Amino acid sequence: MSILFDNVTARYPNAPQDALRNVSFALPSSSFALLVGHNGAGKSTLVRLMNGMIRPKAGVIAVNGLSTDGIPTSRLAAEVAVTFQNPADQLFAPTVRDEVAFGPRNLRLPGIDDHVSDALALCGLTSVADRHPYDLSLAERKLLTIASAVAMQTPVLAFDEPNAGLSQPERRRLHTIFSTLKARGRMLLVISHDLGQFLSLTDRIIALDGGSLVYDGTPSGVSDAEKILRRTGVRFPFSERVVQLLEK
Amino acid sequence: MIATKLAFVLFCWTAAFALPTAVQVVFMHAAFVLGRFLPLFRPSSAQARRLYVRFLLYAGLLSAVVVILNALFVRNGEVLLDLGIVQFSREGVEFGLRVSVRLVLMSTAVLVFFLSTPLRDLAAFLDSSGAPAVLTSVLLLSLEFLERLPQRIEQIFTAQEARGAPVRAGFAGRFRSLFSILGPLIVSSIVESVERSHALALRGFPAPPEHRIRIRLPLTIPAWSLIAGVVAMVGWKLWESFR
Amino acid sequence: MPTFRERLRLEMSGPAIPLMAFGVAINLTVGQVTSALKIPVYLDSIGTVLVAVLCGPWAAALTGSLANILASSFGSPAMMFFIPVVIAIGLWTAFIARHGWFRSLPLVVVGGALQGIIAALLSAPISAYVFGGTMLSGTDFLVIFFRSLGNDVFWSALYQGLTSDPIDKVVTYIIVFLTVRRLPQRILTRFPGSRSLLNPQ
Amino acid sequence: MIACRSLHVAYGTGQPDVLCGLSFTVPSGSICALLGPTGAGKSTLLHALSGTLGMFHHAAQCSGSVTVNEETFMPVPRRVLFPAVGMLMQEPHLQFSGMAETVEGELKWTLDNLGIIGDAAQKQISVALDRFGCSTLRARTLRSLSGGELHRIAFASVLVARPSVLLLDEPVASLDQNARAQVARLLDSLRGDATILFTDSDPDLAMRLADRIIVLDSGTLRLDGSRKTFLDTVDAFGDILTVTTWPRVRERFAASGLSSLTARRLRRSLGQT
Repeated sequence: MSILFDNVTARYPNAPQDALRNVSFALPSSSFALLVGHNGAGKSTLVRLMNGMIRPKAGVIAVNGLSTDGIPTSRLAAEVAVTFQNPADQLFAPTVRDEVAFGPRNLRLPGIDDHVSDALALCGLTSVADRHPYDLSLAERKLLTIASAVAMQTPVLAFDEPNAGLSQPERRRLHTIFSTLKARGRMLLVISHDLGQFLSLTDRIIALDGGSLVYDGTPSGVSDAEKILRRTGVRFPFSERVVQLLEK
Repeated sequence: MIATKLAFVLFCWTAAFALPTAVQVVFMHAAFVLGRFLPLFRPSSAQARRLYVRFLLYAGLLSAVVVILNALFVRNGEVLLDLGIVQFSREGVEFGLRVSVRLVLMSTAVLVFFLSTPLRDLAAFLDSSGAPAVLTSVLLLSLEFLERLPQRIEQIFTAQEARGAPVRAGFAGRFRSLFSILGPLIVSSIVESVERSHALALRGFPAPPEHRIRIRLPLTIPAWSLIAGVVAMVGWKLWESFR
Repeated sequence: MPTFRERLRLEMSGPAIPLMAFGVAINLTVGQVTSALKIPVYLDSIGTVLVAVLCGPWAAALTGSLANILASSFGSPAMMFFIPVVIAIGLWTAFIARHGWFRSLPLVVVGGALQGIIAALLSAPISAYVFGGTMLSGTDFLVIFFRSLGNDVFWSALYQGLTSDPIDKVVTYIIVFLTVRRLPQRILTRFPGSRSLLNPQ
Repeated sequence: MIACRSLHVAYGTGQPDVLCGLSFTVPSGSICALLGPTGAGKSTLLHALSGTLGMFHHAAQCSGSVTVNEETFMPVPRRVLFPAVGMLMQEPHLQFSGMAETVEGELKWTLDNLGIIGDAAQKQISVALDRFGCSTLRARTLRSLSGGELHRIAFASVLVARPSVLLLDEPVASLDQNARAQVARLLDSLRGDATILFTDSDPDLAMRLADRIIVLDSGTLRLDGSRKTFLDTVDAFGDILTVTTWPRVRERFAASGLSSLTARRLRRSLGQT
């Protein structure tokens, strides 16, 4: 199993209640899971638990069979690459290529140049490889943060709202990136409300509400669980909604 | 009101250099008393009061250390106390006392001013008394960014550590990751400054001079008397040095 | 030749005002980074240096002074006394940046070291005669060490400054240099101080 | 009213044209949507119209002309056209001056730059706050406001200067469902008062609200027409716009085999979204 959560509870220091309460699920490799829930439902807590940024109050988390207990984040980064929403929080290298090479250099991966070129090609950034990251548009900078995670060759990749602020051409590229990664056997966990964009890729939907797991199933089960999912703010693709309405 | 407090700080700073130590001790206690009881000077928030108490401890400790250090290391002059291996000289003690009293008087005056004057009121005072728009806008924007940057730094740490930055490794690793943390902070500040200059210009900032109609605030009597005191002290000091 | 007022107005226009405010905020919060990374440097003039390189001398002097004033309002009034030092940092950095020293790493390192010496020369009398040689901070041990060798308070404070300030300033200069040198033209040209950065190495 | 005549813009000599000879007119009081993918030149056009391009980008190479409120600039305005033109930035932290702590302080800051102070300012602030239904928030600090409230105050702080032209840079880009509905209501309430031009990469808001729709792709106009013409030809833009509406519904409707369909039910379902 690429990711295993076994009855995990987590609480931030001096927080009134648990951010996550006995959550259990397992996600296999070469799969794509969509993590949904309103702000504060515990989505980012779950992601931070995966790479050891936060330590659980109770329960066990295993990434690629390796328990995260006691392992520093910089070591877990070889198993789980996490990409956050705001590119400005991580871009600092003088060129796009150096930026993508930052992760692999920290992990001391062999054959860094190949990984970097492969990641740049996958994300369509080869033509701008030697430009400064801030020469790129915001959408391209988001793809750059994805490329720098891909280059780390980690079995598990987590993305926080990867398609926020992207327009149609970039969304299509994001779709090819994710389907290629999935085909390569990676496990992808994506936080997003946009079911429509990722529907064809999604194997599992995990819905959180108030820190507890309210739905863990395949997308086809979505229509009967609509009331639960609607509470978590999932934005159904327009055409799905109309079709469901017509079929009722 | 704020003008009076500014005049008070100026008065104390001049006294710290112009007047003999004994007189300075009197003003020092005056500054403490004002800070405690006069509503104008009372700390403006619980947090400010805590800072005031913490400062008093710091000032006391610092004065003691200064006096002892100088007493120890100033060799010449009459020896007040001889503990065999360590001697305390009179001149050292006097120098220590003079320095620490001046330090505490000047610091207390500054602290009493700031702890009783919220910075946004200070900015409003500067603005209404015709200070250049650059000064007040940079001060106000600094307060805004001071609130936002600590959280930004947290996010940058999280993002870079998630990419394997050795922030908790040995000294070499931590030193190397210093740039991977400060880099995004500085670059994003530069880029945001450019974006903000657009946003501010689109809402008419900086306003043309004719739009900055300002009324001059009349200085109150206490402010005038303090300034008169400053002039008197400077005059006395100059007269004394020429004699 | 533009008058002093015009040069001042140009130096503090457009993106300079937000950058100065960022400079002040970075000066006061960079300690959070160096303490989290447990690295014994203050880097508390990094904002001043950044503004000096991108905007100009007086913008940098204002950034440094305002940072010290805000620091004293947050409970360490001692910072008020070091305003002359931060003004010197701003003026010196802008001076060498204007002469293209921020275009190559060796010049930046030398500039940083010289800045450290200037800062030490200026802060020595202040810490000696205003603070009696001690600041109740890490650097006190150096002062006590030098005094035990028989130096008086001024020379001890100076020696302490000469050992710790240059390192702090060189690291500060290098970080600003690495961040600024390859910025895209469309961003750099928006800042008054960028002319000296733009001509090729 | 906003108009361009064969407007060319490049970010420096020898650089490729970001805008390649645009000509269009947005009649006064109408709501116009400027649609197109990232890099189509949407924000460059907004910069050109608002005056920030001419004011800040000295190296930019422009030709043609821009007309704002009957005043024509060749090629682009050299300074910001405040207060005639107001612009709402996309990023939330740029929508506020950063120099005011309270709602009233933020609106007063805009008027202060206009030299309007005292009672005149207070009255104008009350009008603006009432207009967006947030007079009760007047004394509140900005930090204490919710996302929706902040958004309404951002609108109010631009419209307090009573601009006759309002430009909005991707106003609904990263908003959730009910925040998007609120923006639609706010824009709708301004119809007729100001000439409104907003950019978006998703046609959803434009199809519900815009009198005119302009589609921009790599700096050239692919459509400049009414909402109806856009709806009829929307299939043609599938490559550059996130088209989630008509064609996909028609295709799914055909696939699901349901024949009779009451128009009212479908319109209600469209209206709901």
